[in-house]
Amino acid sequence: MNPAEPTLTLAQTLWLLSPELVLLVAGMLILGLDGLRPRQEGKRWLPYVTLAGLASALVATLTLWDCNARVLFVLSCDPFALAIKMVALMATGIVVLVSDVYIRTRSRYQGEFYALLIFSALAMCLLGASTNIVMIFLAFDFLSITSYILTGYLRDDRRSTEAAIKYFLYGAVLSAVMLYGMSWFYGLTGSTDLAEIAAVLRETEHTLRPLILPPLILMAAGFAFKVAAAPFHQWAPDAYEGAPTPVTAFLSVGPKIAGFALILRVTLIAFPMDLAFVSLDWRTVLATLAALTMTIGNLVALWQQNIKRLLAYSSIAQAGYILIGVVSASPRGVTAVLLYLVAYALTNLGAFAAIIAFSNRTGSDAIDDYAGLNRRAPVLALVLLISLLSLGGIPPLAGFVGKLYLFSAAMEAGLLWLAVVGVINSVISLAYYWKVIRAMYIAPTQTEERLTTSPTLAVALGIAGIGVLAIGTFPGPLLALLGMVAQTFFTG
Amino acid sequence: MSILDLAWLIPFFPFAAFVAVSVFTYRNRVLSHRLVIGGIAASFVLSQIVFWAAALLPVGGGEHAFESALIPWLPNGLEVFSLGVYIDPATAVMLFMVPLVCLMIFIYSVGYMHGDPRYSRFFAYVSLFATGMLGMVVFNNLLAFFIFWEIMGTCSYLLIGFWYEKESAFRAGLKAFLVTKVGDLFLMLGLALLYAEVGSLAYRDIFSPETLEHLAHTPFLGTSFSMATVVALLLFGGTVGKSAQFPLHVWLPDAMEGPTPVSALIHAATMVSAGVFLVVRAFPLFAAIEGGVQMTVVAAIGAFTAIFSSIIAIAQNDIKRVLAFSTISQLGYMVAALGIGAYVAGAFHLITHAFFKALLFLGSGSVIHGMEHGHHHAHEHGEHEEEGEGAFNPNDMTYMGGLARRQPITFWTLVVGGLALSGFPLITAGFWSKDEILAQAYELAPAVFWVLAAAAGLTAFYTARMLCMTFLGQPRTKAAAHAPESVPSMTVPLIILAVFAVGLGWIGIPEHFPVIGGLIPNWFHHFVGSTIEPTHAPEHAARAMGHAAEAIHGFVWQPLALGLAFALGGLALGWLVYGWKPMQAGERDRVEAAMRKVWLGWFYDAMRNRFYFDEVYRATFVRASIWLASVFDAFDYGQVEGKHGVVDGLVNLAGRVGRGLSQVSDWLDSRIVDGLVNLAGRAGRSISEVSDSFDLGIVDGLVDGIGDAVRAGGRFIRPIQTGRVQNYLLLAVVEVLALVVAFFLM
Amino acid sequence: MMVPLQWYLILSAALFCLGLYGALVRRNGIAILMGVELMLNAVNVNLLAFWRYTEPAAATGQAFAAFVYVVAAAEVAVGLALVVATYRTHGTVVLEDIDLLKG
Amino acid sequence: MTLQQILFFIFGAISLGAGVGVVTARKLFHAALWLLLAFFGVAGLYVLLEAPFFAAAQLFVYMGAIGILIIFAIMLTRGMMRQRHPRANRQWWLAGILAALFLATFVRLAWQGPWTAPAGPVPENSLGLLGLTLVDPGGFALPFEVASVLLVVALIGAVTIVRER
Repeated sequence: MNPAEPTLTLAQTLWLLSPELVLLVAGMLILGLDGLRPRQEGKRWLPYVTLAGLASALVATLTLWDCNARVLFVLSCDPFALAIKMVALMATGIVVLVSDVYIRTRSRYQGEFYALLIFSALAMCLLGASTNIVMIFLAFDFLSITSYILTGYLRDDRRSTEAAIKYFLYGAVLSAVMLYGMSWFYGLTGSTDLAEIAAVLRETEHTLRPLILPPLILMAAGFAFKVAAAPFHQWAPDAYEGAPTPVTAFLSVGPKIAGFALILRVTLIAFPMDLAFVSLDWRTVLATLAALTMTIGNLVALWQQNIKRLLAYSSIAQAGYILIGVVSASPRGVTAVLLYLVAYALTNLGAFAAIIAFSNRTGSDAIDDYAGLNRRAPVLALVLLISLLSLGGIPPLAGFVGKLYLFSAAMEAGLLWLAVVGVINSVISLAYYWKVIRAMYIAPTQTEERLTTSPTLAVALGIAGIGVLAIGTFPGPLLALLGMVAQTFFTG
Repeated sequence: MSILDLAWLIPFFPFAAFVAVSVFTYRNRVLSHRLVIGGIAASFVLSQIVFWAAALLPVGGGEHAFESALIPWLPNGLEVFSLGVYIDPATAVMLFMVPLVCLMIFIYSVGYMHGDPRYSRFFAYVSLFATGMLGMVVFNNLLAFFIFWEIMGTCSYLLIGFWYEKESAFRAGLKAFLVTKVGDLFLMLGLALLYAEVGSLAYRDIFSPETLEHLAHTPFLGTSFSMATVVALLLFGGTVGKSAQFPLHVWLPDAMEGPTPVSALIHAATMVSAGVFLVVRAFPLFAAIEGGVQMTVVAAIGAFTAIFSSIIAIAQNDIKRVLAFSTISQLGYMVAALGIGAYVAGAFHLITHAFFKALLFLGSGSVIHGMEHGHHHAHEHGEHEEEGEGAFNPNDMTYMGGLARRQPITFWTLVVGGLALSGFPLITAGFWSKDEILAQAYELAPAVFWVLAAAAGLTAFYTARMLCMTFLGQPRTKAAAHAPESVPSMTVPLIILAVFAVGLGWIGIPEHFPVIGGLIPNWFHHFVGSTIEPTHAPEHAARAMGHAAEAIHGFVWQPLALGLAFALGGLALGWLVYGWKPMQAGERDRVEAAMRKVWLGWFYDAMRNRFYFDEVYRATFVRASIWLASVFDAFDYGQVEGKHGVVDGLVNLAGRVGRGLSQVSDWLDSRIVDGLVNLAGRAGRSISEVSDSFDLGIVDGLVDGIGDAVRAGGRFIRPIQTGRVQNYLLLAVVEVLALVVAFFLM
Repeated sequence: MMVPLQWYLILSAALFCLGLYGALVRRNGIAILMGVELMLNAVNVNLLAFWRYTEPAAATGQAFAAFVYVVAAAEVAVGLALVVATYRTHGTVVLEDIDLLKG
Repeated sequence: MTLQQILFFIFGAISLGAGVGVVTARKLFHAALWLLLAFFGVAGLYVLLEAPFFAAAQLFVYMGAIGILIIFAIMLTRGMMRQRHPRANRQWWLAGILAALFLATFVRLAWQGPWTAPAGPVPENSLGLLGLTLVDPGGFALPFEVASVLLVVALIGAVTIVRER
């Protein structure tokens, strides 16, 4: 309890919570509407209601833009949190677009699916704004639980249930480990508030330093699990491969956005760099994990034949790049992380939209089956091409600008070796992205049959493709904006 | 608003043509090539206007670089830095050369690519390439430079592998892509470091005296090197890759798998010189520290590349490979010139070389085209060749001979180009540019001078050999006997380029040259020399440049005489060996015969095999990366058959890694040592067998052969990504504990 | 004299490690879940002990523990649902035999 | 040794002993019963810690709800119960070593900690304070709401996955 802060009125509080409240109402509304008409065929309106809910939440977020306040002592309503909310909401919106046909043709329970997506978005919004360990762990497990259910959503599909049970067991154990670490943290510092923890750590650094590290590592393991960073990444390829593809798209983007927001906030608020153990030990370990994550992800991706699995390893590697920015822990590092998150979300969702469009028509995820896609669906192939090249960091696409920023942030922080590892890795990654591109554009094709794309998927493909190109060729305004957002942690 | 404000349209026209062709008109061949040629013609006209405006008007005319800000692009701190046009003399002369050469080569391609099934696609690619080259030249910051540089790289890859049905072409494309990427990697690091340090990549900011001063005095991460040195060396890494300098030269000869116009345009005249242009552009940075190690490195690599590749060129029989090594060697010349501080001379040679090398390539394309037609003609008439017919190679000079009579225009234009390449005195452009480099080298760095002079002699020799083998004597095959002259769309560009190969030198005649010096002002030197204004460069850089300038104010006869002796001597010797009594069919190469007689056969083998660089790279880097990938795969690849726990997995993994390590050391013993031994010529044969057995290649290993490698990996490695979640959890606990231990130890 | 705090902490660590061991070695999915429950109980013992010994006048530790209850209940519900679903599709809940997805 | 300490040992022994039973019992059903006993032991510890609310909650939530859920699940997957499988997989000994190392780490931490004697008595209205904290805007009102949403969502999800078609 902290009575020193200015008290907000109920109306003010509700206003600051409006994005979350809108999502909550939207989720409940969808469940209700879905329940009212149980046997209606198709339920084609569901995705649009979902999108409307997400859009309202986005509008609510936008109206809050200038805020910088604490809400009910556990959340922060600052530009960083709002930016994360926007990215999360937009990413979830694209996931809704790509889910439409896929879920309609494969599951009977559509209402719950979209409601769960909305609740996931809610959990991500909360996670990105939490400033209290209790709130962090609740939002963390909230997001985990919706993710487990979504992964196992095709309950009659062997792969889907298997992916879900593995993801669940790995997640349950890791979250128990994280909680155990948090309980020690509470015991050692006597607080659950990040800012207060920082104050306590500053006062008692010498006595606490040897004690705080094991709990810290337990917590870090939980965070690393959330963003699928090596060496706590092993659940990811299995879960990504088995999950329904739109859910894979969501898993590869959503938890990473929220997870990195969480990692940044905890790192920058609770463990400020002026603490010796943070700037020495903590940074070294994070940097090592970043290098390990990139390298493992990329090298193993070289061997994959299934495109979902390939992208799973690719997204592990991408988490490694993002960690570079976290390690830098500077305004430029935070800007770079935010930029890369936006670029990565658009790029990866574009790639998954293409994969879903392909598998909706052909039922296959094998890279070999992408042969001749250029002839069968030129636009689809083009978006996938742009996405893969952007993931590989080829200019002038979004991924390139993001990488350049990350690497220069690392250099600014004196981590030249990490930047070198990053650059080498991005070259290695071209080899496996290239494998897909070659199949689409060069490999001989068995069939010339045209592939059509549903309207919702086409919209998703368009948004992603244009977004990636736009950010890559004209990143100025976005970067300026994110640069301001990054100041959240560095002023005052 | 100045006309220069419109310079951004120069790369835009080819880009518009690229979009139009690839989206709309790709089914219509004629319309496609008209659009593309129209696009480059428009760029040509506009860039001529810009060039003359820059050369004649006060704005941009040497005194001050012209810069226009177009759009806010990247924030730099809290400000936004703009993408704009940047025109200075170095840009202007590039704008004079690039669109002109592009235009000639596009016109030539209409004839050369006639009948190709992917005709429109070819034109779309070359148009995109022109966008990349021109965009790289006109914009005002290094980030745009890098983006267009990468676009060129991609086009180069696509065009080398244009006939991708041919395995060798496909591989060559990929090799070029990967090898130049190694260079780009350094370049990108350089950019990131520069950006981190300066906070901007705009030329105006990074080459300002204050910034250079700052970079020169900031030590790099506590080492004794300054930031300027490290950034310059990293940028130079990009040059080494793009301009095919030793040791990343291996991709360029293979790049000749592409269609000949592509070789002429990208791999001789324009793209490969982009690396040199990068050094010209960033010259203030290179010169920011007096006697900096970076300049020494540049000069050493350039000079070594120049001599090294001209030695290789002597032993090649493929006409395009001779030219490819010649290109590498000439690029080495330019780089060496820059390295000794003679950046005007380097830029001058860049421009003249572009013209005569494009001419030589196009001429060789005309010869090859003729040989192919002659071959078909001979077949239609049932006149079968004798043995070895299956391996007919239209590029092989030993199959040629006597073409002077069959292809007179090609012959005479090629002679002009060849003389320019050898530096034939007074009348050729190559003479003036090479002479300027030699003259300055003589003053500034005698060691470099002697290396370059020797390289000039070798150049003249292999040029004479090439011309004699191709054109003189009697036809050595039926194909050569029936080769027709090429169509006008091919020969007219040859003639135009030949005019430039002669005339262009006159704009750069040193003022103190005997007799004709001063008749025509040394316009080039005045113009380009003002790119870097002494007042804007740091003091010692200005001094270095002033020193270079002094060198040519007074005339020194020794370098001229020595250069002439080497050039004419090389030509004469070449003619004596190959032209006096032309080669007969089936005769052994005369240099080879001579060298074998004096027990130097092993050295000739090494020359012909390009000193085994490809083999050594394949046996080291490629092999190592495949091995590394398979080791890392151990952490995640699963091939579960029996019921093995992670324990077994770990134990086995240790065994595998150990075995892998021992294999590496074995292989180091057997392959590398063998390789070195072979280089010494003691076991000339075995390495090629070894390399055959290791011929996984970059392609197979990293991209194509994934399947093979997976199988090999599966045999190698026990699974860890087993599919069993409890194994994963166990590893997670291991990792947590490992981190705890690591922390406690720290 | 009261029980020293260390005793509780050590007891909770032991309980946690027992749970962890169970989660790592039991073959049945439900048994693994039981291990996780033991781990969560250990967390709560830790939290309440810390609360009692460092700030009994406040309620932070108690509230934290209450939320752990909620999350544990939610996790068990979802986990058991997934175990049952897996049993339906795979015909087994032995985790070692569920390894369709790997590599 | 005071009564409190004796009680601590009794309840501690119950929970740890039952815990060992949970991870070693051959039959799943027996493991579930051991688990209930372990919960009971922990509830006793809560009484010792003067947190009677949690002792009660332990009995109701864990032993009542979670225990029953687990037993239901065991019955739903009954096919498994009769098979004679080894209890543990092949990595058991390595897992044991790791768990022991883990234990050692945290035991060491517990010994080294700067712990002092209890900070004071638990106030009379401890339960009331907890209740207030959970709904007070200055405490954990928002997490409390989120927790309720979380429970609802988890139940909806669980039902979606297992309900009959």
